[in-house]
Order: sequence, then C-alpha cells, then structure tokens
Amino acid sequence: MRLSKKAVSLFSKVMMVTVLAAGLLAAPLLASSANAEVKKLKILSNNPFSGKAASWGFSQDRGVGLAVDKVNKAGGIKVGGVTYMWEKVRCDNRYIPADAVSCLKRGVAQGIRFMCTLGGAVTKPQIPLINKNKIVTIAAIAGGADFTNAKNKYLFRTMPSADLTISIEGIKIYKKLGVKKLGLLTADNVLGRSDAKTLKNALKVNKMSDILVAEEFVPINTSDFTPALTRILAKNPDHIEGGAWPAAGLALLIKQARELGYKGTFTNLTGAPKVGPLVKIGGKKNVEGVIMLRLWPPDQLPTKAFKEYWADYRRLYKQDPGANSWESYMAFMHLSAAIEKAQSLDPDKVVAAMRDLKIVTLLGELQLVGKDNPLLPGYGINNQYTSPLPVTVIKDGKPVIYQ
Amino acid sequence: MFMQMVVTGLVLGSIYMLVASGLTLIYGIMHQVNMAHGVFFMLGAMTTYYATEVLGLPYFAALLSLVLVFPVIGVAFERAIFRSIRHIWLAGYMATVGVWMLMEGLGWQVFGTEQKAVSFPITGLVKLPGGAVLPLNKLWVGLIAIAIMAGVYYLVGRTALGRQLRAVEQNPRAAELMGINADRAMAKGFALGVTLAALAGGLVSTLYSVDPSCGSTPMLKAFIVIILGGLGNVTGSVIAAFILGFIDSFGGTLLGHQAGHFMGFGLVILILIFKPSGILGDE
Amino acid sequence: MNSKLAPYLTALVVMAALALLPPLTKLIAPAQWELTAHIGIKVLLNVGFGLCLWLMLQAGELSLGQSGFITIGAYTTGILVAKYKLISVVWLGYLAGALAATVIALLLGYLIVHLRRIFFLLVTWSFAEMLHPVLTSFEHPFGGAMGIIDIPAPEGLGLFAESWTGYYYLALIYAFVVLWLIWRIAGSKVGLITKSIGQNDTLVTFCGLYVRKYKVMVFALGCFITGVGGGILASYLTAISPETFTFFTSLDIIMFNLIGGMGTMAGPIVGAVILTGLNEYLFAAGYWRMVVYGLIIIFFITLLPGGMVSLPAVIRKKLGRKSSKQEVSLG
Amino acid sequence: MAERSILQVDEVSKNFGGLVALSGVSFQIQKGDFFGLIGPNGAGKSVMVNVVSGMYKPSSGEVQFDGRSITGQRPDRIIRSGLSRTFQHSTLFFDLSVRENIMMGVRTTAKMGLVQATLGTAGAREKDRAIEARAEQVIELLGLRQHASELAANLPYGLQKVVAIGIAIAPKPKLLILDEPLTGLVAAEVDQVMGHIAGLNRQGVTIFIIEHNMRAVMGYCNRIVVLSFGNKIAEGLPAEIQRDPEVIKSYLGE
Repeated sequence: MRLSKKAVSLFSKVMMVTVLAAGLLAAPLLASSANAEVKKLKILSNNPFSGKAASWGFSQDRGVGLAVDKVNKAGGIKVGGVTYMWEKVRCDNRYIPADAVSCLKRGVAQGIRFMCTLGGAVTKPQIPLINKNKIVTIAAIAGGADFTNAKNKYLFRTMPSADLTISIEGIKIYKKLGVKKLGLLTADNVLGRSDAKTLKNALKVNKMSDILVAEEFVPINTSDFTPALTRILAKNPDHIEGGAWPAAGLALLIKQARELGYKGTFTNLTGAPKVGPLVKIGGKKNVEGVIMLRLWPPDQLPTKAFKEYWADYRRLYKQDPGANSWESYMAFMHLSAAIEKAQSLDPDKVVAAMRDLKIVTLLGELQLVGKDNPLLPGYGINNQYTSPLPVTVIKDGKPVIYQ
Repeated sequence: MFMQMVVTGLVLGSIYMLVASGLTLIYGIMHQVNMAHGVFFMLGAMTTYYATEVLGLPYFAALLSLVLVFPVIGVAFERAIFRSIRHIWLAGYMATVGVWMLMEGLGWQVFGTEQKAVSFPITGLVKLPGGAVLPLNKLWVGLIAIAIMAGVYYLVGRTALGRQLRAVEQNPRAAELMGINADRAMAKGFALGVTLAALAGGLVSTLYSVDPSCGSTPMLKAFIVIILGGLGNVTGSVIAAFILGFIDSFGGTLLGHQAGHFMGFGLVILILIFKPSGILGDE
Repeated sequence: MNSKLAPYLTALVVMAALALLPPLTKLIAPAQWELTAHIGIKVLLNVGFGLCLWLMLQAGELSLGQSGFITIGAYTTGILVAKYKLISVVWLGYLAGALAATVIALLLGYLIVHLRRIFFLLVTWSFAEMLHPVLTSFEHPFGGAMGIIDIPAPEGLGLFAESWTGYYYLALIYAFVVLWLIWRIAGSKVGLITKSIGQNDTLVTFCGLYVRKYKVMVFALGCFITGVGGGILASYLTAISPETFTFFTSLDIIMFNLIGGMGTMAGPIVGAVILTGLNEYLFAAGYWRMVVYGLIIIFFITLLPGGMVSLPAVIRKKLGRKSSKQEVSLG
Repeated sequence: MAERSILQVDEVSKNFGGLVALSGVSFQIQKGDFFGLIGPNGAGKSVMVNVVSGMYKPSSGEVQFDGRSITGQRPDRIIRSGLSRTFQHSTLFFDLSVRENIMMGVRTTAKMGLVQATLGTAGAREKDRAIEARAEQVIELLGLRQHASELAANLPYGLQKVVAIGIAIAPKPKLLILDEPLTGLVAAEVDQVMGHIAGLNRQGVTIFIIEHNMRAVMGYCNRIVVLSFGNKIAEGLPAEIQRDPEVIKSYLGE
C-alpha cells in the first residue's frame, strides 16, 4: 500500500484528538450512569438522539429534564424517610425498534423502573417487556386502544391519542370547515396507519364515511410528495388531513400541494410540528390557515407556570419548546407526585396512585382518563393524560388560537 | 393526470440527473463508489442556507460561491484520505462510508437538529395543456440542472481538463506516460464531482428541506441512476435519471409510493444481473 | 499434545470460561449481570454474522445485504410462530427462517455470483433495500409498518430462572456452532476451493471445478446461518418491523471483518467484540456515535488495513524488522 | 488413424466483433504426440487454446476431444473430461502453499460435498488422503519437495511455472495444453521446464505446446502447426517446418 507520510501523520493526529474529544464527551454520560449513588432514582430516556427523529427525542428529553431539575431543586422525592433525587439516563434508540428494545433491556439490566419514550413504532415492540418488568412508562404515542388498554397497566400516554385529536376535535373541525371531500395523506408507519384507522372509525360513527375520498401512505422521510398528491388531487378533495407529520414533512406536503394548484384547507391533527420551520420550509403564504392541535401560540400561553416553562426552555435551548416537551414535563411531574403519594417505589403501588391523582401543573389540571369513557373505545383503563387541548391555526406565519 | 405524471417525471428526472452527475463522474475517473456524495450534497445545501439566510447573500450569488469553495474541499478530501487507498476498491468504498458518517455526525452537532429551508427566488405556476401544472421554481431548477449538465459535457468533452480526465479514466499509467499527472487529474476529477454534489445540494434543497441527513435520499436515488446508466457512463446516467424519474412519477402515482421505490431497486437488480455495464453499456 | 486436538481444546476452554460467566457475574457483581448478558448476547450473535461474511469473503463475495437475510430469518420465524401460529415449536420456526433465507440465497446467488467486487456489493445492497417496501406494503403476511410482535422465546429457555441467562447460553451455543462449522469448512478441501476462488477463479475453473456452484453454496450456507441468527434475534427482541435491520446492520457486519481483519478467522470475532462493545459504550452518545464510527472506519482503512489481527505484525515491523509481505486483504 | 486421434480441430474460426482471430483452422493431435503450435505474436495461438479449453466459444467449426465433441461446452466440464491447460503468465493461487496449489488440481477435490467436508466422515477422510497422496506424487515428480510448504508467491518465476504445470498434471490428464510455458524464463530455466515436459511425454501424456519461440520447441516436438494471422500456414515435422518458405517469411517479416 502506498501511503503518503504526511497524510498519515496528519490524519493520525486529527483522529487522535477527535477520538479523545469524543471520549471525554462520552465519559461524563457514562460516569453519571455508572454512579452508584444509593438515593438516586433513575428514569430511562429511551429516545432518538440521532437520525431523522432526533428533534422529537430531544424535545421529550428536554421536557423531562426540566421536570427532573424542578423536582430535584424542590428537594427531591421523599419516600418513607428516604430522599430520592431523580437522574435521567439517556439511551439513543435512533428511532429503530430493535435499538429501542435494546435500550429498554439495558435499562432493565441496570435496575431502572421508570422510562420515557416516544413513537408508536418504537414503543410497540417494548410493550411486552414493559409489562413483564413493570416499567412505569410515560410515552408520547398516538394510536388508540392498541396502546392504551387494560393489559398495558404501566404504559401512560402523555400526548392526546388519535381518539382525542381526530375522533373528537377533528370531527368538530371538519364540521366547522364544512369539509365535503377529505383526502388523507399520512406517514406509512405505525402512527400513520393507526391514525387512518381511527379516522375511518370516527367518520363511520358520525355517519360521514362518504366524505373520505382518498387515502395515501408515504414513508416518513419522503421529500417529494408529488406522485402521491397527484393521486389524491385527482379526487378533487377540498380538505387534506396530514395526521402526524413533523414540521418538514408537513411543510413540503403543503408546499407541493399548493404548487399543484390545490386550493383547499389542511389539518395535521396528531402531530404538533414547530411553527418556525413549518413556515420557513412551506412558505408563509402556503401554510396560511393550516389547523393543528396541541400547539400553543407563544403569546397566548394560558398560565403563569407555562410562561415560566416556556422562558426556561428558551433560555436553555434557544428555541421554542414543542408539544412533546411540555406534555412529557407534565406527565413526569404527575409521576413524581404519585410516587410521593404512594410512599413506595413499587411499580404496582405507583401506578395505582397515579390513576386517581389530579395535579395542577403547566396547563392547569392534569388527570388520567380512559376508563368508562364512551369517547375512548376499548381503553378500559385510566392511562391517558388529558389537559386543555388548544386548536391552533396559522395566521400570517404565526400560530393563533382558532376560534 | 397523465400530463401531470409526465411533468413530474421530467422534473424528478432532471433533479436525479444533477445529483447523479457528480457521483458518476467520480466513479468514471477514480473507479470509486462515493458514499460520501450525500454529505457533500448536504454541505452544499447548508452552505447555501448560511450564505443566504445568515450572511444575506442573494441566492444565485450563494450558488456561485459553492463553485469557489467546494473544489478546495474536494481536493482536501482527496489528498487526505482517498489518494492513498484509491487502488483498493473496498478500502475506497469503506473510506467514503467513513467520511459520510463522520461528516453527518459532525453536521448534526454543528448545525443542530432544527430543519432549515432555502427559498428559491422565483415562484409561481405555469399551467400546461392537459390539466397539468408546473411550478416555476421546479422549472428553473430543472433548467439550471440541464445547463449545469451541459457545462459538464463541455468541460469533459472540450477542455484540456476534460482531456486529462478522459485519459486518466481510460488508463492512468498511459496518461502518465503522456505527461499527465494522474494524481492531480484525479484530484481535479474528485473536486469536480464534489462541486457538482454541492451544487445539486444548493439547488435541489430549495425544493425540499435542509438538515444534516438531507443528502441520504437523493444519494440513494443517484445510486440507482448510476447503476442503471452503467457505472461511470455519463450519458447513460442522464438517460437513467429520466427513466427513474418516470418510474417514480408513474409508479408512485398509479401504484403508490412504495411500489415506485420497489420498482427502482428491482430494476437495479435486474440490470446488475443481466447487463452490469448499464443500459448503454456494450457487452 | 495432539496438534489436531489443540484448537478443540482452546475452543473448549474459551467456551467453558464464557459459560461460567453467568454464575460468576451473579456471584461477584449480581447487579451487573443483566447488562453483561445483554451485551454478551449481542456480541455472540454478531460473531456468528461476522463469521458468515468472512467465509463469503474467502470466495471473494462481499455482501452488503446481510441485513436482508437476517430480516428474512426473523420474519419467517415471526410469521410462522407468532403471527399465524402455524408452527408451535419455536425451534422449528428458526429452522424455517433459515431455510427461507437459504432458498432465497440460492435463487439470488445463482443469478448474481458472477458479479464481482462493487457490483456484487451493490446488488446485495439493492436486494436488502428492496425488502423494505415489500414488508411495509403488505399487512398480510408481513404485518405492514407495525411488523410482528409477541414473538415467543424458544422452548426450553424456561429452564433458566430468568430469560437473560437462557438467551445468553443460546447465543453462546449459536456462536460456537457457527465457529465450529466455519472452521471445519475453512480447513477442509471445500475451504481450500473457496479460498482459491477468492484468489483466482479462472484458474479454479481450469482445475475442472464449477466456480458458480461453490460460490452459490458458500453464499447460501452463510445465509442459512445468518437466518438462524435472525430467528434467535426475533425471539430476543420479541418484536420486529421493517426498520429493525437496516443498511447499517449490514455495514456493521462488514466492519467486523474490517476492524478485526479479513486474513484469519480471528478477525471477524475480534471485530465483532470491539465494535459491539463500542456501540454499547456509546449508547447514549447520540450523534457522537456517528462521528466515532466514521473515524474508526477511516482509521482502519488508512492506517491499519489488515485489522486488529495484523497489529502484532505491524508493531514488529515498526520496531525494525521488515516483513516481506504486507497484510492487505482488502483486494 | 481416427481412434488414435485425441484432439481434432475442424475448421475452427473465431471473430471478435469485426476482428478475425482464427479462420478455418484444422489439425489433429495423436495420442502420445509432442505437438507444437507456433507462430509470431498475434497469430491466434492463445485464442486457439482458449477455444479448445472452452474459455471462448468458436464462431464456427468443431472441436473433438477423445472422440466426443466439446464445442462450446463449459470449461470445467471440458477439463473434467481429461484435458488440462496452463496459462501464458504464471497463474497460480499465490496466497496458497505449493502443496495446496497442486491439491487444487487433483480431480477428486471437486467431488467433496459440503456436509461431508464439515462432518469429516470416513469417506471424506479417505478422499482427503487420496488427494494429499496424489499431490505428494506430483511434488516428487517435479522436484518441488523442498518448496512444498512455501507460499507460491515467494517462489522464483521459473518454479512458479513448474508449479503451474504441477496443477495441470495433478489430475493425470490425457492431454496437457501448455500456453507459452517458456515466456519470461532464462535459458537454464527453459531447459528445466522443457525437461519436465519431455519427461511427462515419455510417460505417455500427450503434450500440446504453444510457443512463440520456435527454436526452443524444435528439439522436442514430433509434429508442428504454424499459425499466422489466424490462418494455418504450415504443418509437418520440425525439419520440414524449418525449411518451409512461408514460415520463414512470416517469422522474418515481423
């Protein structure tokens, strides 16, 4: 092999420095997780921190992180005379199901009993393990009774399920907009498929099944929607439902639909993409009038606590928080309160305490619903968090509450 | 709908053509499958983003700045990593994978996870017969892509640099006997490929969004294109780009997105099995 | 000592040591056991995958589609055992998965083994990529985007108090059976033919051997073993989906050989241990993991192309003695 | 006459695109012959070998080996029917030892099954022993004993040629085709290699040697065919060939 000596020495130097730097950066993460502090209480943050879904992962992780700081600063959790301090343990699942299971197995192996995670695709395979090992999990997932049901005692859903967003709020919005022909263009993943199921069911219950004229699924990382849009637009819809697109996907979908001459309206009911990138990528004119749930306009925050949270988040991360972050924050506060109430770390006692505990947090009263609720078919268990759900519309490039 | 499919196919085809051009040139000259192509695409898009949104340069000036910056980056990479391992095919392949991972990883650290966008200065629609519409930005991106491709043909076919590159492509030893410095010519060829990738990034990213992994999907498409066209065959890849554009457009519209994806790779496997030299190859 | 028995004895000692790991860890550091088992299981399965690719590499085939064969093994097991419950014995599910992988490898292999180098790499990669839209598009039998869940553990695993130990021993047995198989084949005349094909397939033809037959055979054998591993992984993960095994899975398997070195069988083993360990070490590092990966690839390619197993020779050479031939097995 | 013929080439032509490499060449090799095919560079000698050994399919014409047509057959089948060939440039398995190289040539190697080999059954071990024994015989025959364990890559060029011949004769072929075995050898090595070949011929192996160097083979061959630009221009005994004006012209003309 011919090797230029200069290149070799330069490269070995550069590489050594970078590897060292990477090692130093990684070491604290590991050291903190290996720390054998007796009064630590660990929560596994089983999230994507790299790859396409990383922004969701960071969003949830930061929300839980802020809540961890909040609880610890307030003196931790006192259980039977022992004070526990929370510690968040990150594991990067890259939004790959196998990696998520690996992360959970890793967590279980370290004796961790609490977890936050997100995404139906990566949560689904974790469920058997969650149930078996009694991991109290707060998860940002849509879907319906597939996730929240009497079998999954330990899985708590932080974000409103598709039953809440689509079946209840969505139908109201469709009626208000007077939708006559609805096209569904959603992601070809667990979330998108279950959204479609929920939507069809909700339309059937409301005897509106005939308004759904087209249904398309494309991969989550799609950047060119033109073929799928051409298919949908051939049916002349006056409204397009996106389901749960993140900002870039939704923005491109809208932009390309407008480019193809589509004049109708849009909703993206389950996903709560950040407005900034949505407007930038989609173009201010194109995204005008898009309706979404779970999004709070920064200048219309409902409570003082939420305003403080917003400011804290902005100060730390130089951007507005996403819905995942505050929903996870609130759920975590609820979990902490439940542990104190149960006066035990036993998962069964903790989840029992969670079920009928109401706390006041960022958006006012937070509680769990699901059992005996005709609007949430098949849930049979109080494992769905609810809090006030804003309906937001984009006006002039900014989110405002929809009247 | 038919006309719309044709239009979409043409637009996608010209995009794929542009993204694949750098890849096929690098294969042609260095016989190296460049897995880092998507990263250079991404860097081109990012540079354009920072030049327009942060420095406030006009879009076309930002695009021109790519032509000044990326040849240097290309030469640097060629010198530092690829030159020493050029003649070992697997080492070359894996090294480009290494550069891809390294640069994308650093990209996420440096640029953050927030999605970015570069806006194209021309907007609007053209209505075509048959009920089809063509957005002006896509029309312009397509036209510029064709212009760049024409430039590549001129550069390779008519200039001294092109003669060097062609000589090296055919036989590096013989080229050296003719007084051409093969190392230098290959560095230039690599730089040209990298610059084309960056230009593709700067142009195509205006239609989509920008993040550190935004080069992966275009790169995947470009791979399909260059295999169909025959590795290293520029004209073959131009034709293959439009074939893939039409597959994605017609397949995606008539049969659904996944079917289009499946057909693209299916065609690649068939071509590799029965005619590895590509659609234009002789053999 | 009989020299023929020496490798068996070494293997037996190593195996015994690894088999003693669970009770020892539980005795000394019980809190660390499950994590150790988790990493051990991954390492051992990866050793199997790495060795399969090593054997294929001997015949000059570099497959970037091994994730496809893991997927086929895992999905076949999952579909038969969990989704439709057509087979009640999980072990038979693994066998079915392996057979499915073999049949597809035979068909694909027959068509593609004449391709060389980058063309073989690209065609196997395309094959693995093509599976994704197929799996996602069909609810039946593949379970669509959701994939397949509730894949049971194999029978007999319940003998162990907790599943960690069971899977650990299963992976251990898998790794050593693969090691034995590949070692036997590599040492036999078939191994000699395989190695010869990798060096000069024209000459092999003119030794009167049908090269295609041997290449397909080696490819299919590698995919059979990989398919079994896929089935075991499906059980261990309990759920699989189209995104479970990706391009990066295939890339990792190549990297085991690259990092360890392709010259000897020790290479992929060393590589699998190092890379899997590193992956676990960097589990929380997010994007830094990509950076470290990239640097590792570039490091081994440019500075240590013979992999870790060539390190002693390289050091000796640095210390002054020049060896006549440098270890470059990247072809 | 016909039953003594081992290789019969009838009107063989081979075109590459528009280029005619062989046009209607015919000849016969008898059992026990030391047969030479000579001609200047580019005469089509190597193309002829490649057509006979199945590497190329002839454009027209027929090749019969041992009474059976082998035209257009798969090369490994042709080889298995009892024909061996070497290559012009030293073509070996360079990363294998000399012994392993020769074992690759032994015919029975091909009959080993994967399962047999893995399990090491009694049958497999017996085959292994037979292969190894034959390899030792060949090593002894060619005087390679002291190099048997060396890597082929580390041998001098002349010995590499001998090993190549060893691979070819390991299966006890009926016909041994040697494609320019003397290229690149120094005089002493030429004698060594030709000595081995002559020895094989004396033991009854039919030899078909292709050479560029006319003088080197004159002393050994009993029959010679001369090719020039794809045409057969002469055939006969060495003495006749040396006198043939056509041959002299084509050699001097180059």
